[in-house]
Amino acid sequence: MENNYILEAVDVSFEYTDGTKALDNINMKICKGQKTVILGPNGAGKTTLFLLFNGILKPKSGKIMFNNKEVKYSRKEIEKLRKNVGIVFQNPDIQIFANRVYQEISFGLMNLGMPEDLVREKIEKVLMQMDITDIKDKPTHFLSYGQKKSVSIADIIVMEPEVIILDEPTVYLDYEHVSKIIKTLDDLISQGKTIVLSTHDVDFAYSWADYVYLMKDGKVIDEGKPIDIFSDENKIKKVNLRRPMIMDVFEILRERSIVNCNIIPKNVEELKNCLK
Amino acid sequence: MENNYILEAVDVSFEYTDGTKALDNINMKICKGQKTVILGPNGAGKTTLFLLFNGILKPKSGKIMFNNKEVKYSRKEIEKLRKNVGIVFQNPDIQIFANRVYQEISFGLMNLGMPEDLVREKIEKVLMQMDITDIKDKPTHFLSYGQKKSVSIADIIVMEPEVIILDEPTVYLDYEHVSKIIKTLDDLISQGKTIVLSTHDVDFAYSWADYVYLMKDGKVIDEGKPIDIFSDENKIKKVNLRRPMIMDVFEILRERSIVNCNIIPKNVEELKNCLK
Amino acid sequence: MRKIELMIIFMLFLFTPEISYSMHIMEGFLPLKWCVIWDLAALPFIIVGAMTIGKKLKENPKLKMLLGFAGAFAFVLSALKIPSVTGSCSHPTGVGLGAILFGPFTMSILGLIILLFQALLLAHGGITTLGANTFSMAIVGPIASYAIFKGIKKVGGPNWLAVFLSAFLGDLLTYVTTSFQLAIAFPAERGGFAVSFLKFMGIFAITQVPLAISEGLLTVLVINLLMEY
Amino acid sequence: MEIDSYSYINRMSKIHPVEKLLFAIMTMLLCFWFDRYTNLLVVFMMFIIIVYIAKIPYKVYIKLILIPFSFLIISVLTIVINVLDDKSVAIISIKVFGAFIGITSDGINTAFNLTSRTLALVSCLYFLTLTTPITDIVDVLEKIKIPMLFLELIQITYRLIFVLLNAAKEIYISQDSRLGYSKVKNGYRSLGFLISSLFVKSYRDSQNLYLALEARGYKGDLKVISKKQKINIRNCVIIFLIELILINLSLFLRR
Repeated sequence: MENNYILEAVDVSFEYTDGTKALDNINMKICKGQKTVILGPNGAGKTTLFLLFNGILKPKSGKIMFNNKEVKYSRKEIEKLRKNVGIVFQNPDIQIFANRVYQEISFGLMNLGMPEDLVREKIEKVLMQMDITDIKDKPTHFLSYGQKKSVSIADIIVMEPEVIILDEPTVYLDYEHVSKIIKTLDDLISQGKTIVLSTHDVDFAYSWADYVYLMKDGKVIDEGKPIDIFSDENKIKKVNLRRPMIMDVFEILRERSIVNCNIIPKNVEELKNCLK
Repeated sequence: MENNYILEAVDVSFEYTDGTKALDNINMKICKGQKTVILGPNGAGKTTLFLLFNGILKPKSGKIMFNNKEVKYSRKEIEKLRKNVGIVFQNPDIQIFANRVYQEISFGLMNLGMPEDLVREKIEKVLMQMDITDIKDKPTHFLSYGQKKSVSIADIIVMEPEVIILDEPTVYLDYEHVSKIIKTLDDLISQGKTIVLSTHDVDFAYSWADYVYLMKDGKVIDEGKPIDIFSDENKIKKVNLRRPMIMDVFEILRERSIVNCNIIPKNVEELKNCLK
Repeated sequence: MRKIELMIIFMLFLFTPEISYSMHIMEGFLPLKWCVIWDLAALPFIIVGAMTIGKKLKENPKLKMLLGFAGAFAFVLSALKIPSVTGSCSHPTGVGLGAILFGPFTMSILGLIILLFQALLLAHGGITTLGANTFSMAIVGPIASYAIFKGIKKVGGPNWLAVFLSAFLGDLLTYVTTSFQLAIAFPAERGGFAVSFLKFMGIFAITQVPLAISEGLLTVLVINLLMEY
Repeated sequence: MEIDSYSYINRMSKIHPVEKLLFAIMTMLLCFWFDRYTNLLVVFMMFIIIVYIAKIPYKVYIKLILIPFSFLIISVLTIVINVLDDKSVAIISIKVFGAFIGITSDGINTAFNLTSRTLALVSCLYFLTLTTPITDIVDVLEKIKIPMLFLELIQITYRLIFVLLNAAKEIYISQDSRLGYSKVKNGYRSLGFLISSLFVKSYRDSQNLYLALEARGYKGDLKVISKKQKINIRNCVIIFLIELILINLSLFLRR
């Protein structure tokens, strides 16, 4: 039976060589073309899971499926997986290693052995897309944090992966950069790409995600549509999260019968339309 | 004339030896016992300002005042300033240098030449206060990021400074750690300490601060009570910030005349009390 | 039958894991007498190194942190794996790179600290052989590397060649010193020191020359990237 | 870095470092003098202490003890395999280009002595490193008046090794996820990037660390409070007894 899952973790467990159990029987299905958000405290195993999705780590038990096929960890398959599942890591300060922006973005394509002309073309395109053409010849260590973040995202999308995974993409950024990044992500979705991201920002997760996973201590605690997940206060308390503010507001308004919606609004705009 | 300012920057300019102008005629007055929040994009000069407040850097022009007296940069005065103005740096990995938590926290006190018994006593107290007694003998390289952050804060408050400056204290942390840190800060305020911190989180700044400074490109763009600052959309757009969500909500409720407050609420709780 | 045995022994040389660490003389291998002799031989260089650092520290107090980072950097470097020409993996020694970046006398102290940590944390080298290893890896290697680098620059040689030869020959001279140390402690039953020295040199020629080439190439790459800054 | 992790969590980590250092160093020095059988006994004794008292998993210990084996095998063989004048003295020999290459019974003897001594000393070193955290060793070095500069460098280096190791790991993973190590040629380029950026980051971080220390009143000495611990006399007596037994055994075996 064909389905719409592009990436799956089936009964995946993983532990590091020092014996720390990082993931404990994880099941996760990432729908093609959707926005999946993973929430959970530090140390919940999110980053480990991402490394498994990209083939950097191999599950101790269970399997990773890409496009409904089990990943077999041959050299060729791993290469294919890494080309198709890109990870933007959390801290661009550490992740960026080349001296020049251009050099940095070309890294993945050069590793694929692409001819230089094509590499140039693709880089120009991604620079436009991310609106960072002005910094392409700059030394990376002169960039602001926000610019570095943009470069680290360009690093990945230039390789045109099917799935783009982002580890805490909005942290430590000012509002302007956050909105720019969210716009980029929305563009990618409209191009048919799949996005998985982890965040601590419940307000953002609630308003943006199509589907949410809650993780803690290497386990999936819960999953579902954002409204269902965040409606249940017990569940989100378990992973040390709070409710999105908009839900809190909605609730007090509903108590007073000021709003007349059946569906909880996702953002202030939707809330406005709910008012009687 | 006596006033209530514990720390002031008067017409302070600063440039680094390589010629980068970091601060341009800054004026800032930090009220004793208050919670001052500095908002602004990366590279606005916040960190440079903090280093000036602590006497690590010396202004190129202008002066730093501590307790209404101009800092004279004699050896003794600098020592006094550093004892009384503590900085918690953003990245705990670059602040923690010792190999065990207990030793790490002792560093500042040992520099003050305090007798060992007293040092031990003070460390025990701060360990309790920060709720990290269980990790006191742990090697620092085994700590999680959140634990390192707690240790880096303990490093400073153990010295019992009058003013505690924190550079982006909540970044990269999950909700549980953030609430713990905010609780610690509130405790310090109730003990009469003064707190200055920088952050990107407008919702937090709005709900928590007594006074807000907006900085950009080494200048103070604006200052005032949070309500006044965040009410003016033009001002906060200038520093790439958005309005706090609670203000957005309040505005649409006010348009419909659902609320009857004169003062904009700081959080959902206050909003509730505003409803007619 | 015998030929097969010899083949097996030869194969062992080529395929033993972690082979690049094999130039660290392991704990307990040298007789006590030679441990002490090499400790004493290394001591004057360490003292000169400490005095050099002490003098620099007075001028620039920030140097202490920088040296800490430099030591940690060199340690981490030696824990990385280079894909070797022969297909197996090896670890860079950082002798050439360190000498070019920090100077030979600073490297004697840094080298000593790195060797201490390698012995304590990674079980490469040892405590009783610390003096001998310091002498070959933190004294002879860096001084040779530095002299070669400066020498080639002085006669107007291209930078890449100076860097390559400095790292390559620095590595090789380290192995030669180690061979010397082993040979003089264990002279051959027939032919004494000279034969033993040739035997050890032969072994190192097989195992270490490809690694020295790899490291030479890598060092050129790194120095080129650093010059862009 | 398994050794480092175990040094903090093993069952003997709380024992006073002076006792462990005393035991390790005394035994090490004696191993140079012991006969081969006593040395093998030391190997066995250390195995028992490390695995059954300190509770280091035996699989971990065996894996660790195999690390220096490549050096041991290569060097011992290099020493004992010689060109021989005639075949008669050899136990094993082969003819290569008209000369005999082989091992004599003296050679076997040397190999046995050398191997047993080396393994005994390595066991002692492992005992020390697996049971004693570096921080404790530094505390002891401080008490015996090793120059402060050297100790401070050891302490900062030790702390920063973990900071940089983490950074190196993160860069490596980020490169690997972009196929940076899929071919040997890619590998060289990636490693060049990794090392150069690690160097630049190290430099920058060292400047920032200095600022952070200065902000806490750093005046040139990295003073921290030392750990309070008492030496256990009973343990010291046991250590001396063990050494005495070993010495007597070796004397007996020599007769």
